[in-house]
Amino acid sequence: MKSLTFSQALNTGLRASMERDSKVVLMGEDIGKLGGVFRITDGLQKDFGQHRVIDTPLAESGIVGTAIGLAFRGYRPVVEIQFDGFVYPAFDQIVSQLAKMHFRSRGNVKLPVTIRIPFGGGIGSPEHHSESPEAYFAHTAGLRVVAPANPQDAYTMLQQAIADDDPVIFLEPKRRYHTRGEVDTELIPEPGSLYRAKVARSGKDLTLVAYGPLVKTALDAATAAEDEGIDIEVIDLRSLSPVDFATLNASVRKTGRLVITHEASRFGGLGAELAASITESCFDYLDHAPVRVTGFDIPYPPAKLESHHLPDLDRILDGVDRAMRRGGTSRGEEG
Amino acid sequence: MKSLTFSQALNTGLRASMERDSKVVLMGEDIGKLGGVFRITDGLQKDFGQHRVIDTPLAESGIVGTAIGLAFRGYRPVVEIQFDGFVYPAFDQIVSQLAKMHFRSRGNVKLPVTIRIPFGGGIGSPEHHSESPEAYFAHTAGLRVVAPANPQDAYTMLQQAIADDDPVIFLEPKRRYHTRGEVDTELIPEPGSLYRAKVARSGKDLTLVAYGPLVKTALDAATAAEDEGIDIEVIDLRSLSPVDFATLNASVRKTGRLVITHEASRFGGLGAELAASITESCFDYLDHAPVRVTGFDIPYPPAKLESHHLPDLDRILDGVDRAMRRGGTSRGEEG
Amino acid sequence: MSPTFDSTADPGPDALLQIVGPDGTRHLCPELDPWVTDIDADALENLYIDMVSIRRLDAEGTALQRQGELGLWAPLLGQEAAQIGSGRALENDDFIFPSYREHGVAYCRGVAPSDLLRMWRGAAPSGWNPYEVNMANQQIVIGAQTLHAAGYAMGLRFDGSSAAAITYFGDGATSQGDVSEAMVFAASYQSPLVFFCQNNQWAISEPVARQTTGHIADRAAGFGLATWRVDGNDVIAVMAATRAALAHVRTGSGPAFIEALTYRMGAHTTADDPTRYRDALELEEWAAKDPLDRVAAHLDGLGSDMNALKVRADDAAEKLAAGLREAITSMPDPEVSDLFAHVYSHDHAGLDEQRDFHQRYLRSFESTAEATA
Amino acid sequence: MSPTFDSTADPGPDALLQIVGPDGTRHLCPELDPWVTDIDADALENLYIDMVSIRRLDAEGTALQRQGELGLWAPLLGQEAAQIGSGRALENDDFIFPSYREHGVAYCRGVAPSDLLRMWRGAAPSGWNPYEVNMANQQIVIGAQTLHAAGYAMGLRFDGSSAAAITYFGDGATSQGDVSEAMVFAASYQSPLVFFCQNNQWAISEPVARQTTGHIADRAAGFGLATWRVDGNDVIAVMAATRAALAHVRTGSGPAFIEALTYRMGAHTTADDPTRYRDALELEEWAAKDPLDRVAAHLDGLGSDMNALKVRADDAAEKLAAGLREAITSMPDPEVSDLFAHVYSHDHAGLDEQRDFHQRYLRSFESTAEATA
Ligand SMILES: Cc1ncc(C[n+]2csc(CCOP(=O)(O)OP(=O)(O)O)c2C)c(N)n1
Ligand SMILES: Cc1ncc(C[n+]2csc(CCOP(=O)(O)OP(=O)(O)O)c2C)c(N)n1
Ligand SMILES: [Mg+2]
Ligand SMILES: [Mg+2]
Repeated sequence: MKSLTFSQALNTGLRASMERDSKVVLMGEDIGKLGGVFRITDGLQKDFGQHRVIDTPLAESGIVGTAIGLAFRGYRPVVEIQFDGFVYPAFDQIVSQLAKMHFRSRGNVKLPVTIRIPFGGGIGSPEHHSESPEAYFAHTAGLRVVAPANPQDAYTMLQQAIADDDPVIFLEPKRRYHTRGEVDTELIPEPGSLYRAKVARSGKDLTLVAYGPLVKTALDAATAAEDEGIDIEVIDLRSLSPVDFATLNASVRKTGRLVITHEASRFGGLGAELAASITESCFDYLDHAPVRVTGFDIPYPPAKLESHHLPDLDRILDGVDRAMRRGGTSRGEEG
Repeated sequence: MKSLTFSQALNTGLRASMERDSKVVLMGEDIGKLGGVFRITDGLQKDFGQHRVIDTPLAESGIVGTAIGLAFRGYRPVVEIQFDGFVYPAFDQIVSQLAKMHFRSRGNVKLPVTIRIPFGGGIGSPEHHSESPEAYFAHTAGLRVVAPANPQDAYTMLQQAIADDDPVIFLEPKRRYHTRGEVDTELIPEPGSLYRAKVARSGKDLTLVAYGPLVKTALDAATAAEDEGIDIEVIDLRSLSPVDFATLNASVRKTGRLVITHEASRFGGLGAELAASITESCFDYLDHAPVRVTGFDIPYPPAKLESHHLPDLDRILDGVDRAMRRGGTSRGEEG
Repeated sequence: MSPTFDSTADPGPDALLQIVGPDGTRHLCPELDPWVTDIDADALENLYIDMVSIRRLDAEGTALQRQGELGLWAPLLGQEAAQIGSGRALENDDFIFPSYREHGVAYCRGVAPSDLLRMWRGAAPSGWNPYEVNMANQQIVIGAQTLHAAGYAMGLRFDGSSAAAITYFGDGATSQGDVSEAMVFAASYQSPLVFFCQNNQWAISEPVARQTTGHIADRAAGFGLATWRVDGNDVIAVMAATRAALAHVRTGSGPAFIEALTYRMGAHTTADDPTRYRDALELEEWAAKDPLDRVAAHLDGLGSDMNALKVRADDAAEKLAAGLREAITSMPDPEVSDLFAHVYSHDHAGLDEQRDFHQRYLRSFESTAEATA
Repeated sequence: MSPTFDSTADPGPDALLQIVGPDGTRHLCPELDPWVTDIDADALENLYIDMVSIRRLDAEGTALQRQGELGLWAPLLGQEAAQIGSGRALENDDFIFPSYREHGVAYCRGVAPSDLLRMWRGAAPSGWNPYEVNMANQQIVIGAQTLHAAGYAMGLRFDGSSAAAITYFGDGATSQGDVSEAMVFAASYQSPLVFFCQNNQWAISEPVARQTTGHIADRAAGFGLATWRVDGNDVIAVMAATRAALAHVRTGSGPAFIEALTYRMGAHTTADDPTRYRDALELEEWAAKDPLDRVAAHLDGLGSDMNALKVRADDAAEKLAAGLREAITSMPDPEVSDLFAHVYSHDHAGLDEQRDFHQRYLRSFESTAEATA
């Protein structure tokens, strides 16, 4: 066990993957000497050389498109997108190429490309630096999408994502980069465990689902709710495509109540899919409609307003109150 | 009243908008002499000239980006994307620029750009010609998204979209282009009606929501269900952002049952949002969880398989049976 | 005072490399001649047979579409020299990233007829196994494949391989950001990649002047690429330029760009009607520059037995066409299960559940059918 | 045998247009001199004051960030001549599409200090009203603004306007597909647009050699643009080139491109640490080419009263800096309601409901507070 920050865990995971498989190459803007703007690739170019840690021209479509070509040639590229808001120029290559090549080639071409995206807000940045684009990718067939929430998962899941033969969008909750945690670098994860959710705290009254940056917030909310006598089960989703509905459904059948939280806009966000699917599977067990506590349907706001946009402990508890039919902010129509 | 095909209605609508406002310009690949690959702009370049109907270089990001610049200068560009699958190279310009400029400029810059996208499948085309990308846009704050389902709406809604000061993604169900219908070209639509859903058929047992290409299929399914004694209310959603939840909720409160159908992939599709939102508003009225009948979570399949992928009358009725608790295909976990 | 946009044609063949002119005359071309010293009459006869064959292949594609056997077809008529000249210049381990119109290049690679037609029939998203023929599947998104080629070529360089990559695309494609970015990446890493632009003068209804005011090859030069601007209807010149470009990139001197001036004699696809946007005169002009006729005229001049050659060529072409027809009649329709196959390379809980659900759904019809039987 | 990628610097200042050298000597420059015959000592003094002012503005930005008043700042240090030379060459009705570093250009436009800082403070997504200053808001997505400029310039042409558009971007931006597409569109419609590339040698930690193997200006020439490659630390040369380019585009001769060679003397932003990736020697070299020093030396040679000038310049700069500080201290924080304002220009049922919901949510705290009070 080592005590590592989230970013150190990623760096260590990258190093382990690169040592294990010489076909693993890293690509991105400023990932070489600089070590990336978040220093996730710190020291790796020095140790593995310029052809394993590849500084690229400033063009995201180019980065993803050439990563596809490298994968075609047998490489296993790990792409860093500098910030979430800069992934969109690569959207076509991700959605029409990366996601579809295996299907197009009838299984002949595998594209084991991992796209690392520091995502989400809370760091006081200007426009385009705090986006939560997960719904776009999760809706895209052919991609897998995961988001670790703690250093151990950062370390383990990143290596699993790199080892996966399918393209994986790997979302890193950037505001948790400095979080420290115990990491077992010897841990050999179970096969398939990359795509399983984890019960981060068990409880019996209500299921609270979060992923990435909000898992910590959700756990804090659960602790706060305890004082009010509400026993919350917190689920760290971990995988956004596929979603581990078996774990979610089991929890909701036990608790009968569901709150989902994410930073991304509510309308058409992942929360909608979770709510809709779980409702379909667990309708007769539900005591209340699933409640979503999310970012608003607005462009990510300026730094001085982001605390209002991001779900926090109070807003999650407000959602919990609604789900428990103990008050909470009334919905317009009824209220 | 005139009898027009869906595509003629669009053409007539474009012409009317161009006559009304000299700032309306059309942009796109092959929209001039050729009149577009679907002939929607047929004859317009001849009548309005090359600076009103602008053939563009082959670059979608360029088309949308320059449309933004033209709008900056006071124009009202109407962009044609040749096929749904070719909108992704423009994704960054749409999501980070078009959608956010009004917010970014604190209301100073309006971008009345309409992006016309022939969307959906059913025409036997190869890859990238049959996509349903609406969820990506509906999830994007700052955009409005609409989809007409019949010639009258094609004619009216297109003019309303062009007249709107916000950017509008205008989705045209390409497999309905040849559908003929009565169009009242004198009709003066109510303000705000662009964003209202329509009860296309009223009924009391179940609410069936569709949009674009599947409205016709939904109406056929309702007719078929009548024989089995099920009285279905069909709602043509028309606007995908904003969604007219007032109309939807009223219907579901009456019927207690909801089936949603779309061609797009199910996971994270618009159906998830409809199901989740309506469940939240109408939980106590629902006799069964909302049911979704959608395309699978796969890349759009080759022509010879598309009939299996696209929701048809039988698959919708299967969903209806499930919602009515009268059978239908069992969900895995229960069955 | 509305501005007009002249769609004047490409500035013309200045500095255009040519070896055999439209009338079959062989010209001296110091820049290219050294690359084709081995192309004697025999070799040229084979190139001729290739060109006749793919012209026949193309006609069969159009015919099969008319007969309803194919959903769509993108004719290569007029571009035979560009495709055979380049295709035959490649080594087996050179890897090709094509667009959708390179049936002739696929033919050079020995792609099976059924694999070639699979996509056009609507039976599969695409055809062959890229690794069996060292050629990626058809690419429909304009320009996207050029970046894959740039990445593959980076890999070749990392591997110290002597192979090269080549990517095909059209004049219209040069406007796409991806194509510019591919040049940036290829130049930045000095990768062994040949960009092969078939400038067939049109992107559906848009003349090349809509995409560029100058020569396409000049644009590539601005990105630091070695460039060749060649008569794309001259099979020897195309072969020479491709060999020269391949040799250039193999030495590690950075990527190369070939602009092959040719003409799309047919429709954009079988769904297109070019009479709506282009002049019959233009077609005639280009017909006079036909890539096959000039080789025939040249071989005739060299004393080849043209009757015998034409018989051989027609035989080869007919055999190819018969193979295509046979491939179509014997091609099984895809299975419903193909919908769910290969979306992922291994299990995906969400999709697996949908697949099972759909199987149960389909079985419910069987049982209904049984019940009512 | 792993290949290495040399990050050798830009090939150097061959064919670089210059009027005043680093030591203040005035050179003959037949290509540019005719464009700046009006720039006498008085005019040059004003340019000097401008440059001193924006250097001060920039220092104040960095200081305010260090003091926690700004969330971030992107220094322009070293790029004063590029921004003042071009900014002062523009007519009022020319429209500017900048990136995020053009504080100097915004200063030329008279953007209010509060509006300039608003975004950097995190108080608003951006600052000013573009129509009041004929300058679009800061653009963060690299290269995206160049397409807006291309579209705006199309509109200028349609309108028969004599105004031009100008867009600013960096050396790194030239790799983005959007920038290439902007050149395609501007050339295709022969639009009155000047592309102004501040090649400051670095894109964060990437040297310009990662983006291109040749001169950036040459790339633009390949797209058919008229190009100028100018010493970007020479304010008169930059002004001359910008005037020449503007004159060119105003005549309807198509778009123009200026590559201004300069250097980012500071960090990429206040969040960056350039010592991790670049050599102190390089910085020294460029310090010797300082844009302000050479004007001072030149004016001194012309007999200007340098002490008086420096006092005037410092006064102006100090006033500007005081204005910035005052703007910060008096800038109100945004209101929660600003979250929902301007997402759309009129009602949107979904968002309106969320706004109302959030208001009710916030009010619930008030009542709780009251209840416990
Ligand atoms: C990104 C994208 N946009 C639009 C299209 C539609 N489209 C198919 S082919 C074509 C023209 C291509 O022209 P060119 O690159 O010259 O190739 P050619 O067809 O002449 O071989 C267009 C616009 C597409 N396939 N992909
Ligand atoms: C599309 C996109 N990708 C990445 C970034 C992150 N980023 C911000 S500035 C920058 C470097 C820009 O370099 P250059 O264009 O030379 O401009 P300079 O900062 O030197 O003025 C990068 C990579 C971005 N803002 N947008
Ligand atoms: Mg073409
Ligand atoms: Mg720079």
